[in-house]
This record gives sequence, C-alpha cells and structure tokens, in this order.
Amino acid sequence: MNIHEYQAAKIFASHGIPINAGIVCTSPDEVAKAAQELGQAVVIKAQVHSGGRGKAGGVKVARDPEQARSASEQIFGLDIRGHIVHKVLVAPAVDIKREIYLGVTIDRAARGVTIMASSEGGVEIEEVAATAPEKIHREVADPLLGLHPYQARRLAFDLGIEPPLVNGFARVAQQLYTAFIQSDASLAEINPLAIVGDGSWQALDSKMVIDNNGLYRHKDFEELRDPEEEVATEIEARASGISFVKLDGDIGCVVNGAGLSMATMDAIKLYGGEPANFLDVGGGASASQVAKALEIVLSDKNVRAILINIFGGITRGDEVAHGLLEAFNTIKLEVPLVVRLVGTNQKEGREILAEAGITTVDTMNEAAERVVAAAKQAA
Amino acid sequence: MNIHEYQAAKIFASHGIPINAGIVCTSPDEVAKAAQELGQAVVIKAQVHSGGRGKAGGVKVARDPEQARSASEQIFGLDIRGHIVHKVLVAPAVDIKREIYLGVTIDRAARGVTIMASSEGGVEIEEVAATAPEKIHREVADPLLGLHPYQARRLAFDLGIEPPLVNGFARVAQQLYTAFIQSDASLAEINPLAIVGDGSWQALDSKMVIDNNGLYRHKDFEELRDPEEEVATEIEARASGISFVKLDGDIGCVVNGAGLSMATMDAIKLYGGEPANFLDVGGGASASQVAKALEIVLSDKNVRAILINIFGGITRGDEVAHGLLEAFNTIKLEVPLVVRLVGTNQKEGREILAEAGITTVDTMNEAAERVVAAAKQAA
Amino acid sequence: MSILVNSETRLIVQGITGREGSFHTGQMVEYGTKVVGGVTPGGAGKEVHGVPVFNTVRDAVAATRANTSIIYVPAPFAPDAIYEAVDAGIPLVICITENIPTLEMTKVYQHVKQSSSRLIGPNCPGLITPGEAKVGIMPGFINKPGGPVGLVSRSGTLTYEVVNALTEAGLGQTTAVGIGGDPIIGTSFVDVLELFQNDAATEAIVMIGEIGGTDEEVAAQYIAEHVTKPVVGFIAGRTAPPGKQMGHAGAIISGGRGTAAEKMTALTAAGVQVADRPAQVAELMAAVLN
Amino acid sequence: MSILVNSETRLIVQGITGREGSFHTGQMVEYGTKVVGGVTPGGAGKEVHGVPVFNTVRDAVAATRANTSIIYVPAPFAPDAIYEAVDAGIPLVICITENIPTLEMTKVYQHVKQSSSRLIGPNCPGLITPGEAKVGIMPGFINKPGGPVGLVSRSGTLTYEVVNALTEAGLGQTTAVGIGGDPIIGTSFVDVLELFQNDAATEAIVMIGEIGGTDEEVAAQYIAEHVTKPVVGFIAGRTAPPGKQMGHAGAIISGGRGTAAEKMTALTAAGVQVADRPAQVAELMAAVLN
Repeated sequence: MNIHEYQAAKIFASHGIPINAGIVCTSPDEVAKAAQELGQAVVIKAQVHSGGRGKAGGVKVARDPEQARSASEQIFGLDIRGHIVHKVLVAPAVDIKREIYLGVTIDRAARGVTIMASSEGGVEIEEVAATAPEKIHREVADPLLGLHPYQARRLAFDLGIEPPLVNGFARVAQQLYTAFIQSDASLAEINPLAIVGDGSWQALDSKMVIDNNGLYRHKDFEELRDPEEEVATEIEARASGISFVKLDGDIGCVVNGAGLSMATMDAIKLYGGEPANFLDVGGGASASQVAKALEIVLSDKNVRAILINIFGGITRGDEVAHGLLEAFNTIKLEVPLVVRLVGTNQKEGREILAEAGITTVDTMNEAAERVVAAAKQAA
Repeated sequence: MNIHEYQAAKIFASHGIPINAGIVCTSPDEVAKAAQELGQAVVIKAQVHSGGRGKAGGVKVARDPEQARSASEQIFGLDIRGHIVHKVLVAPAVDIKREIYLGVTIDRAARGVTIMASSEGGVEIEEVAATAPEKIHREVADPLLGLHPYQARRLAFDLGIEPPLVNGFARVAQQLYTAFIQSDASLAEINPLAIVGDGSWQALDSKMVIDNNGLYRHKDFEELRDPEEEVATEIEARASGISFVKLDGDIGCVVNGAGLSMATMDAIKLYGGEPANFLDVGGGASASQVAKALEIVLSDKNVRAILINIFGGITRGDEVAHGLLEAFNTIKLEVPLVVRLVGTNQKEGREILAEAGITTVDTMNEAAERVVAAAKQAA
Repeated sequence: MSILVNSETRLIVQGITGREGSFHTGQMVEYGTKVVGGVTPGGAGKEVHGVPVFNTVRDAVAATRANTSIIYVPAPFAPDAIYEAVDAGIPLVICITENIPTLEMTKVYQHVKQSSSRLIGPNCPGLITPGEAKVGIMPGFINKPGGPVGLVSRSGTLTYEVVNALTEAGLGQTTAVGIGGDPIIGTSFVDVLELFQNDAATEAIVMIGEIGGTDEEVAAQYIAEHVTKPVVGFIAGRTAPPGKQMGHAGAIISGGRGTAAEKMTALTAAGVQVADRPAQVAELMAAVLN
Repeated sequence: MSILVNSETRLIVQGITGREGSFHTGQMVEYGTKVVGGVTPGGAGKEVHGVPVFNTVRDAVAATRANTSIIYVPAPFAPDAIYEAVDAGIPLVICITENIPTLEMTKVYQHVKQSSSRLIGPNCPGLITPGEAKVGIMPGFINKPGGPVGLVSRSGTLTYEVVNALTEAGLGQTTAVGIGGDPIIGTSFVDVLELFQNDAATEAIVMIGEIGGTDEEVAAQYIAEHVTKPVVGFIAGRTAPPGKQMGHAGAIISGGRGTAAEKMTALTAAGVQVADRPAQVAELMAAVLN
C-alpha cells in the first residue's frame, strides 16, 4: 500500500527521525494560510503516490504567502504520471548543506532487509544506480538481530561523513530501519536526508510503502489509504479477494491464478491484442467470485471483448460452468466472450456451457487468437 | 535486584497479565480501610524480599475490615528469614479452582531463557523439583525469536489443561515471557497462576528479580528499590563499585576479584574461622577503593579481625601499599589486621608497608591461619 | 525415482480441522498419499478423513513417525506452525498458506536455514510425485507417472497448465514442485534443480518462472555451471507493466533486473530452451527428448 | 605449542582509545603481543602506543590481516562490538567487558554459535601464551613459558594466584585461559579442555571453577569421557551462602546442582585431583607430573 509523504513523515517522526514538518493543504487558500503561519519561505510539494514530481512541476519554493498561493495554483490538479494532485504539503524551506539518500527495502536476493545510502541525495536513486552504482552503499540487516549500530556507522564512514556527524546519521539510519520493521513496510526512504543550516540532520522527504500482507496487524494504517489515489475497481476487487490491476488495452481477462493470468495476457499480446487488465479470481473460482470479476472487468468502458480462462484444478469444471451461468443471470453481456475451461470434469463443464449457447475453446492459444479477433471486429 | 510482589504485579499487569490487584498498606489502620474499600473477604500478604512467607505466618485471610486489621497486626514486624515486614498487600480473596506454577528464568545450561510450568501450583517449586521433578514441564525459548506460541500451548497440553482454557494459559505464558525479556529480568514467577471462580486465569502472586546488569536501561526501576530491604552497607558498597555481601562471621575480608574473595573465605573457614563478609574491591584496587572497602567492613560491629588479600596484577604492589597507607590515614583501626600482598612489585610494596609497621605475609594459607588466630584472641 | 516426496512419505497436516486442511486431506488421502496424522491445538482424539488428530507436532511425530508436514493454517499463525514443524525436526515442511507478511518470512527463512529442515513455500501449491504422493493442492489427475520430466515452478495454475500439456503430449513427470510466488521462499529454483540433476529418473527439467526478483537469473547461472540435463523454460509476465509491485529501492536491489525479457535472455544464454506459450513447453520438451 | 594465541596472533583492539583499551594496549605491546591495529569509530588516522586506529573492524582487518580481536568497550556497546568482530569474520574474539546484561548475551551467544568465530568471555581476563602473546588484562610477569601445564579458569585474580604458584613451583604454562564468570559465556570449560587435550605441548591441565551453574559438572563428564591428560582442579566458593545470587527457578534449572561440594564430587569422580587451597594446585600438579 502506498502512502503519502506527509503520512510517512508522521510515522518517521514517531520513531524519532527529525523531519521537516509541514502543513497539509487542499486549496490555494489553505496554502497561503499555512505559509503565513510558518512565517518564512516555504516549499510546496504535491502529495501523490508517484515519484518524479519535481520534474513534473509538483514542487515549488515560495518566499511569502501570496507567492505560495499562486505557486500552489499551478500544482493543484497537475497530472503526475497519471496521478492528479489533490493535496500539497507546505513546509519551511531550509538551508541545505549536504544531501544523502537513505532507503530501507526488502532484499529478495539476500532473503532479508537491506539499508542503502548514497552521497547523491535528492536525485532519483535509479539514476545513481545506473550511472554511478559505486556511490550506493549497502548493509544487509540480520533478520533476527536487526541493523547493528556498527552497520549504521559503517554506512556513515562509507559516505565520508565527518566524525562529529556520524552518530547523528547512524541514529537516523537505525530509526528508519525500526520504522520499516515496525510498520511492516516493503520500502522506507528519505531522499534527501540533509545536513541543514545548523549542522543537524533533517529528513526533507519521506516515502513509505506498506506490505499488504502485514496490514492485518496495523489496523491504524487503514486510515492512511487515499481513495483518490486508487482506482475504484481495484478497491472493489481487493474487498472481494480478487487481484486486479487496470491496464490500457481493450481485452478483459478473468483468470484463476496469478501466473496463468500473466501467461494469458502474454498470449493475448502474442496474437496482437492488448489486455485491459490483470485479474486473478483467486482459489476456488466460485460462482460469486467469477460474477464479481466479470462485473469489475465490464465496468471498464474500453473493454471490447472478454476472455475467461479457468484451469479447474481442485474446483471441478461443472461447478465452474454452473458458476458462469449464474453470473450471466445477473450480468447483461454486451461484448463478445471467449471461454476456455479445462481441468477436472472439463467435458461436463463444457457441455453445460454449450447447452446455454456458450462455446468453449480447448487451448489458451486458440482462446487468445479468438478473443483478439473478436475485439478487432468490435472496434 | 529483588522487588516486591506488588511491584512485580504492576509490571505483569502492564503486559496484560490478569492479576489479583490489591492495595499496599503500611499500617493496620490502612489495612482495615483497604478491606473496607474492597468490600469482601481479603487476603493480607507480607511484602518482603523472601520466599516462605506463608509458612512464616506472613499470609492471612480475613472476612471483614476488623478481622483484617487484627490479622495484619500479627504480620507487621514479623521476621521472615531475616526480613522484617514493613508493608502488606491487601487483595480480594478469590475462589480457586486450580493452581499452576509458572516461571521464567535464565537457563545457564541452555544458554538461554527457559519457561517452566508445574501442575503443583502454590507449593514452593524447589519442593516439587525435589519430590516430583516429572511434574515440571519446560520450554527453552529461542533467544532471537522468543517463546513461540506453539511452545506456550505445548506447556498447557503438558499440564493437562482442558482445551477451552489452553489459549488463555498460553497468552499468560507469553505475556510473562515478554515481561521477563522487556524488564531484563533474571526471574519472573507466578505462583500460583490460578483458574478462579468464573473460569478465568488470574495471577495470585507475582515475583520478579531484575538483572543488575540490565538496570542501566531501565532507569524507572530505580524507584522500585526498597531501602528497608537492603543492608545499608551493601547499598553503600554498590555505589562505590564494590561487591559486598554481609555474612555472619567475625573476620572481615578485603580482596580483589570475586574468585579470590571466595577462595579467601574458603581458606578462613579451612582454618576454623568465620568470614564476616564477601568483598571484592573490583579492578585496580585503588587507594580510595581500598579505603572505602575497609570502612564498609569495619562498620560491621561483629568484625574482630581483618584480612586484606590483594593480588597485584596490572596494579603494582607499591601502588597498593601506598593506597593502604593512605586509607589508614583516615581510618582508625581498632582490630588486628593481616595483609597479604603479592604480584607485581610485591617486594617494594611490602617494604613500604613494613616501614609503616604493617607486616605482610607471603601465602594465602599463612594469612588465613594468622587472621583466624587473631580473631580468636580478640574474642 | 523422484525427489522430495514418494511412497515413503509419511505426512502430517497442520491445520487439519480447518476448511482448507480438511478438504485437501481428503484429496490427498484419496490420491494415495500416506497421511499419517494431523495437528490442531485442542483437537487430539478427533479424526479427519480417518486421519488421527494431535494437539502438537511433537505428539504427532512421536505417534506416527511422520517425515513430512504440510501447513494449511491462516497467515497470522503460519509462521508459528513452520517453527513448530522445523523445531520438531521434520525434514520436509511445505507451507501452502498465502499472505504471510514478508518480514515474518525473513525470520522464518533465517531459522529454517540454520535447521536441518527444508521448507517449501509459502504461498505454493505443494508438490506431487505422480502415482506415489500428492502433497498440497495440485490437482492429481492431470499428472502422468513415471517421468522422465521434472518440473519446478513459481506459479500455481500455470503449472497445472504445463503439466497438463506434458501429459497430453505423453510425457510423464518424476516430480512437479511448486516453490511459491512470494518474495521470500524456503526452497529456490536452484535447490530443486540440484535435486533433479541428481535424480536418476529425471531426464529433463521444466522450469516455470515469473517476473520479479532475480531467482530465475540465479537459476540460469546454476544451470550453465551445474545442470547437464536439458532444461525447458517459460517465464510469465512479459506484458506486465513495470513498477506495479515494487518501489525504487526494490528495483535497485535487483540491479535493474527482474523483467521477463532479462530472465528469458539469461535462461537462453544458459542453454535453456524458452517457450513462448505454456503449451509450447510440451512441444519443446518432446523435441528435446527425441 | 599452545592454544588459541601465539606468536602468529595478529591482534586488533576494539575500544583502543578508551582508558582501559589504551592502557592494556600498552601492556600487551610491551609484552611482545603483535597488536596490529585498533578500532574506535571516528578515530581513523590516530595512533595508540604506535598502533594505527581504524573506524571499523572491516577497515582494520582489510589493512592488517588481523586474526584476533579483543574488546574493551563499555557494557552498553560491547554486544555491538562483538557482532562487528564476528561479522567481519575474525576467528577469535575476546571480550573483557563486564556487566553486559545477561539477556543481551543470550542473543550474542546464539549468533556466535552460528558463525565461524570463537568468543571468549565476556567478563574475562583474556588469555596468555607465555613468551608469545598476552591478550587481555592478565599480568604477564607471573607466567613461565614453555608448558607443560594448560590452565583454564572462570576467575580472574584467582587464576593469577594459581599461575603464580605454578611458576614458583617451577611449572611452566602452555596457555592460561580465563573464560569469564558470567552466566552466559562464549567458550566453556569443555571447549578449552578439548583444545588442551589436542595440544601436544600440554601434558596436564588445571581447571579452576566457581559455584553457580553446572559447567564444572559438564566438564567433569567430558573429562571422564574424553580427557586422557591429568587434570587438577580447584573450586572457589565452598563457604559462600546459598541463594544469594539466583532465585528459585535458577536453583531448579540446575537440578539442585551448582554448589562447590557437588562440583568437587563430580570432578573427583571424573578422576580430577581437587585441591583444597589455590596453592595446593601447584603441589598436586608437581606430584602428578613426576
């Protein structure tokens, strides 16, 4: 789950990290008032679940409330990589002496958690990784013992931080690690972590992604969800236990299993089509799940044809067929449909569908070929 | 560091353990008032840093405030294994269905922490260990992962607890383990943990010993110290970094090193004497430490002779000798003194002492023999 | 021959009285798997599909001499179930449970690594040695016993798809292993590839990967260096949009790797024949074995 | 010959710029120990008694090829120092620091056990191979080089007492090891007994124990089963009052054991000659070696 900068900052602060605290605003008037309150030059930052907001014009500095108001007018409503700006964070502008990148993430290869630091703070870290990977320093934390103080200090020495500032940096590194662990995060980032005017460390940007699997033990995080940032159908799908990701194509997919879903999308593409979504109905593929999945897929007005691809493993093909028929009782289908149904009792299942006038195909390739043709015809 | 039952109970409660909460009283009047407040039959329990208070008459049940007052009159001032009762805990008397012993302790052999449970609750656990060791069930916690829920449940099954009560027991076991770990304890005990009238679990007694080495990270525990429970000289010694344990003999000991101190006591006993104390001046054996140690030993009016046994390792013998002379400048010695000084620069050290009229002996045996003779003569 | 499970497998089911556990115990018993016991705290004395239930894994092992355990308990309790099985000394532990928090799995992984047990999963469909033992949730009827193909996969239904295609092409399987799709899993491609390489009955190997992580790349390197048997591969997710799952740092950790194209290139470079579609796996395998 | 430390020892000192670290670095250098570096965060570039200081153990090892580390940092920071040394792959780590919380040591012990390093201590005086290397705080001048006696002890000054007596009796030492008096220590009697048993130059062994715990009893059993060389023992604390250190549960864990009498009985039963007084150790040893 993605959360906003101001939300991540609040979590970081609760772990003792010095942050550049600001005020969240939803209108230029609020921005002007916030700037007035802060009584100094401010930085206005778009709050969207996306990187690259600086380049997109989502971050502006203003000297006074009026300048802040007009700057924010240019930020509100901006489209940053598909995310519309509804909120901004107004924070005091600070005098930056040096900028560091600091990030904690799940490290699949190490089967653990890695903390990374780079002296190229304030820059997108992918750029540093691509152009100067030697500038990124890493420490893998022991999953059972956590990040050792010596590792946090070692990062500081690797970055060439002067001795008087080493302990302060190490403290922030450990606090960020603790925030990551205690929040069940999959990413926690401060970019930049800056040495500011008075020589102290301050987090000037905060980013955090929460592991969805850990949310059950952080009930308080539910309120961090921003409905404006999520596709309505994705929220609806999650509530039904369906994995759904909206894409830009015109062929809706209803599949059981994530791997098979991806393979189905790949097959559609292979035959020259464009999938409208990734959709995994989950285990069981029950009648109600399939009905819900169809509903979600059909709510996308770009969809011109639908491919249902079910491999009946434990679930029997006749059950799936009955489920589909039930679903069609409540859903009025106005686009062509291709059904592929294989696995346990596939024969019985196909017969049931045939009686209802729904033809099924044998192979995934055939199904993909047909649905692509149907979508083109409908276009 | 030992703490009282009511203090341990408060810590346990903060970890969610259901305790039989009571009121601490320091006079029979307060006891009567507490019983009034509770408005039911009460149990009055002596608060002393010692076990065996039940057998010593330190626990009494009373039906009403007046009975409580008179019962407490018999408890206040009691001497329980050398501990005088100054405080009592007045708690509601409960209807006990079953009693369990539950304890968490450092397990030297396992290099970890072990949780133990016995169906013989309410009885001194040493007795169970001696007479029916098979009734004590153990689980060793993983130092890095903690006590697993399956281990807590397994204890419950080992005790023959009925399924509906298993989860409640397991919860208390995990809470006690967590209280132990988070308090840097060396012992945490609930004896008995009882199933009370309504079928729920309740801790009817709470015991906790804190690891002195962990106290630096629990500043709030300092207020749990009860000066009335500690020998004044032991408190004084601790403040000076001296390890001191008062004993019942008449030969005072000042030694550097715990092992050598014990060996010195053993030697005194071997020659028919009785050590008045264990005392380790700690590393360095500086002049001020030795002076302080002498002061502490001499404050014991039973002391009839003193043995100073210093092995000068890194510290040179001449330094130690100067330290002793300095100490004698401020302390008026009225009991015979035997000094054994060996190690680095022992010759120089002994010469310095000899000039001041203090004779030294060569071996520990000789020193022990002499000091025992001197003490007998002084008797 | 086969790997990991066979007719000697003595299986216990943790969470046997739950909906999933009970249903799949029936399925496994029906297939012929030797399910010797089940564990549900407080369930001692019950029976599920004729299988006796115990309170603890320790009790179950003592009574049944089980050598394998399969876990069907919900995510919040699954790590504890894994610890219980591993600490009881069970050599092979399979965890079907999905949605276990990743940080819990980093701890579990570390503990299992230091034990003598092997963990498969979590979030995996289990494994099957056709005709001998089905351990997990894979549909048994699609398999064909006797080898010569060993299969290892990160995916569930996609595996069934490929197994089905192999069977329809007349190619039997020694063992099919679903290692699970989570970021942190107990047994990796490399572990299973090593087992297949050392299994006399396995003549060729199918490996089914997905986008994300670098396990396929690591496997490719292992294949190049250690696997002499022919390998046919398939990678799902060639059209999946990037960046939908992991943020900045995740992408960096994998050194910019993790896409289907990169995985396919790595596998091809290691001599693996990579199929375009699942069904093609069977075609390539048939060609390889002729 | 000797065990653990010798003229090949390349030592780094963690906490070298502290009061204790600096003082004992001087003492060790003076004795002839090869002290190749020191570590103090932020201290890089400094020198202590001619020894170069580094910011991290990793840097120190890279620059000096150190194979041993000794730790003189205060208790709150000592566990981190041990982890740093162990994680840097240093084979032998000695921790002098006292007063480390016991629960911290349970974690450290577990981690060290799973590493390739050996930890001696904490709360120990270190060890010495006379004439070759003094690593710790033992006074070097009381030792006599060349063996044939190996010594292992839980105590500090009591060890000096015994070493002194051995030297005065003309009995040299191969190595004297202080394993430390804390409840949880990295290296136990058994570990050191095994090393002495396998050391050709060690002809007889002195073992000095204390009340508390059951390590002496475990050692007695090990001696009975594995040690063929003569062992002379001493146990301090025969007159110490019981129950002054550990509460109920502690006594139970040790199964009622832990007293000096029990330890002496166990050692005697294992064929160990147990001395009444420290000085008697030398007498018994002289008799044993004749």
